[in-house]
Amino acid sequence: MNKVISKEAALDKIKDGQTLMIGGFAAVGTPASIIAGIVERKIGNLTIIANDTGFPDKGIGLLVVAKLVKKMHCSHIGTNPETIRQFNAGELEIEFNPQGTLAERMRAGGAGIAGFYTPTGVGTVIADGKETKDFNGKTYLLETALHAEVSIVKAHKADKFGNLVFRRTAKNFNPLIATAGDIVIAEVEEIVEIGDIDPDEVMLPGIYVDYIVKA
Amino acid sequence: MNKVISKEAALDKIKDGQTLMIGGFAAVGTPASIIAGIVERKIGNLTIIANDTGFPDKGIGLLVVAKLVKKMHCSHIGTNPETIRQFNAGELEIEFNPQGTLAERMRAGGAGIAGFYTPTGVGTVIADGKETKDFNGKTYLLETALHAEVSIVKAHKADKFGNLVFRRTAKNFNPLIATAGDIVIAEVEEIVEIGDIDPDEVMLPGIYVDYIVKA
Amino acid sequence: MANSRDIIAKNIALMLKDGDLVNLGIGIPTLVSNFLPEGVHVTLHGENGCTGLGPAPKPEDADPDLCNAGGAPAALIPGGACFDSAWSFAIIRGGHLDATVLGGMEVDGKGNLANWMVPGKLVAGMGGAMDLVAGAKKVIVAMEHASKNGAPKILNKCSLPLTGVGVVTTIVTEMCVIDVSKDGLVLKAIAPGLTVEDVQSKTEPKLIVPAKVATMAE
Amino acid sequence: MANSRDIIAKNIALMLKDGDLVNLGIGIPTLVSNFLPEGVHVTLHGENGCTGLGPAPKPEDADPDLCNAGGAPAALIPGGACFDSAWSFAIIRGGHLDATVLGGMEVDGKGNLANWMVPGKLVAGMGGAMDLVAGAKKVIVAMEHASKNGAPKILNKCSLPLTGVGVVTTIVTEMCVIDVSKDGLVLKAIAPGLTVEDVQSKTEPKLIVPAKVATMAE
Repeated sequence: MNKVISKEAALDKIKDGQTLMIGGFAAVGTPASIIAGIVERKIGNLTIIANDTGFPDKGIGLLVVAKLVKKMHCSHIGTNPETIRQFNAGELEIEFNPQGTLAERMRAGGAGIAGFYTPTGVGTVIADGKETKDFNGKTYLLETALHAEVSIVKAHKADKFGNLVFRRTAKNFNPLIATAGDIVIAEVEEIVEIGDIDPDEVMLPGIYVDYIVKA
Repeated sequence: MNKVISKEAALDKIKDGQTLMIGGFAAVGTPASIIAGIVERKIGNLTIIANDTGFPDKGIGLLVVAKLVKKMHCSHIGTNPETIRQFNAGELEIEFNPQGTLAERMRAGGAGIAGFYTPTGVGTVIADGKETKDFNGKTYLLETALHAEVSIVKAHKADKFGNLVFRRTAKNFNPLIATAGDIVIAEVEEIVEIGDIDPDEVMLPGIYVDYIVKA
Repeated sequence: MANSRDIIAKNIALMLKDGDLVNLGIGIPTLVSNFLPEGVHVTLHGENGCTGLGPAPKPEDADPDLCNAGGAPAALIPGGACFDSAWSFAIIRGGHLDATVLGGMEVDGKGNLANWMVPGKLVAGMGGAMDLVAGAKKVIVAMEHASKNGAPKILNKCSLPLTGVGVVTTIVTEMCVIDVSKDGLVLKAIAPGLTVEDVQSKTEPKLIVPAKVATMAE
Repeated sequence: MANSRDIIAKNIALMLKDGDLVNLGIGIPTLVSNFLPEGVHVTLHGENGCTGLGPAPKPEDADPDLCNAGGAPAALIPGGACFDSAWSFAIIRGGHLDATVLGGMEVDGKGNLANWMVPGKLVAGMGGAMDLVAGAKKVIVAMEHASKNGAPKILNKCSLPLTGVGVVTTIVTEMCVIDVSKDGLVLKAIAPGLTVEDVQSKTEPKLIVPAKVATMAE
């Protein structure tokens, strides 16, 4: 089994109007080559689920600047003035999620958990329209799972089966989104043979990964 | 910081009547030294949360054979005839959990998630007395978090801060229970200096571990 | 002629596709990997925390830190991966398993499965079975068609405590292959030499018999 | 004399205990690690996925795969560990943080905190702040006592959208240290040279003043 394909072949999997999950935190651990390709091809009208929109010239911010994003589900846009501008101008819809809630919703989507009760956001605007429930005298908020049509992951290393290894805080949301996308594309710095990564070294089992692209 | 203590000092943390989480699957990845110590000291009247009761002569089964267990929360007892005997004779109370539900309840306990909706067990005796809720036309069961007074973990390697590395399927429930116990004791085969384990090699951050014991 | 267990395993093996992720239960399901056609490579999942299970190791090669979901010594093929139990069941519950193959005590016309408990008798616990049947894309039940005393195990309604409600996709016995549809049980294939009547006589619900019923592989 | 920001950071540093796991927000909170007393080693948590944050690296030593929660290059001390975002927030939400130190726009007498949004103006998003205040054992707000135009930031009732309800444990400003109790705000310490009246005059809710009010460290 060899899941390695070209960047162009990977870009063919991504369509106008889709919901994408993209890894990264402040552009660390973001799949830069695929993002550059999306910009080049002008694949637009996208709904993006990701922690943040990076910077105007780096990370997911490039998609925002190119006006390819219709809606963001994220926790923070403070590092990208263009996202703030588009949001304030009503050009871009944003659903803010507390960062831990966002991560947990991604994990839930991949883990077959339809919803979960978190203490985060109780009594804030985040709770508007959401159910609450008390457990042992404390109030929790019901949050639901998130899914994507395509998840685009950045990893340090992959074997050809798609077993992934991440480095440092570039891990962040990547293993989570890899579990919650119908199609999973991994952009990696290094591709090795099957068997070259010890089973205990694997941080994301290759069964989740459909396609591997060299960064 | 050095969290390494003697086995005897670790056993002093475990008291009669407590609720313990213990790692392992069919005695693989079970903290054998601590279990032997509990048997030796006859620390009894215990409630144990663990996947299974191993075998009569191996793993958590030793605690059952020594009649130190009042109640089990587990998914399977088929490998230990003495557990089955005590259960059938009404000497041992058992709450059966689907294995994935058990793992997720442990994780939830450590992650501050009060409850979650799973499709597992809907329409079975496991659903008796539990709430259900529909999401997108499918029914899910509400399961709640589990906690322990003491979690006893088996790992392959620890640094003195408690960062843990597991091997193969001996990992199983160990990282999960380490997050859900008020006191966490790790029994490990090898103890190394702080800094000897690369941050990306750590499978359980040392912040969870209170005491380290050489197996 | 092959024995019943091998016939069941072989016919299930033929249903799997190259690249599938599959969980095989204890007993007949374990045999399925012996019968995969050439060119069909499936990845085996162990619910205790691994993908890439391979043939059992020789006793002298056994790794004390590596077992299968039955607790027996196991080995991993190149490309295998290990993970914790929450992650393992996230794979199962999250719909990432293409198929789970497991034994059955009773299956009924609604696709209900009972295979974990006989009240007052067998109380081993459900282990991972309830999660597997709730999560896998295909739930294939591998079992002998009737009980030792000849009583049907494919029933109008399961009498034992259920493992899952409406979860079974396909039933494979030494007599036939049955798909569960919303209209009832559809006879897809029968063993060489048997008639539809032979199968129906050992099956409680009335089977739906399409114009063309295939012959099972021997 | 030290500036306001350093005074706030120093007085918070004195509240931390050896072995504590602490998350420090951007701004004044980041300064806290500069003032830890000798023998007090705290482990710093970065919500983007690490424990064991150390001093910022020199630009030439920066690792492109390692940043802090502000997105700036970061370094780990020996014993550091990295993990994914779900795990990172499981640490936070699960009550494993001994303290979180973060900035505040408004705090009120019920321990409510507003620090993430000014409607129509600042819409950066809450990032990890709502999780941090919901999960940490101690929520310490580090902020200047009054706004630039002298208006109180410690109010009877927050006017801005809340980050958390009843979550604040302690407020530390350049003027005082206040603990939030179920009866209201308790004045624990005041800056050298200030009187209780000085503090009260810049604070909207009536402070509870115990018999003994300590003097803040300079």
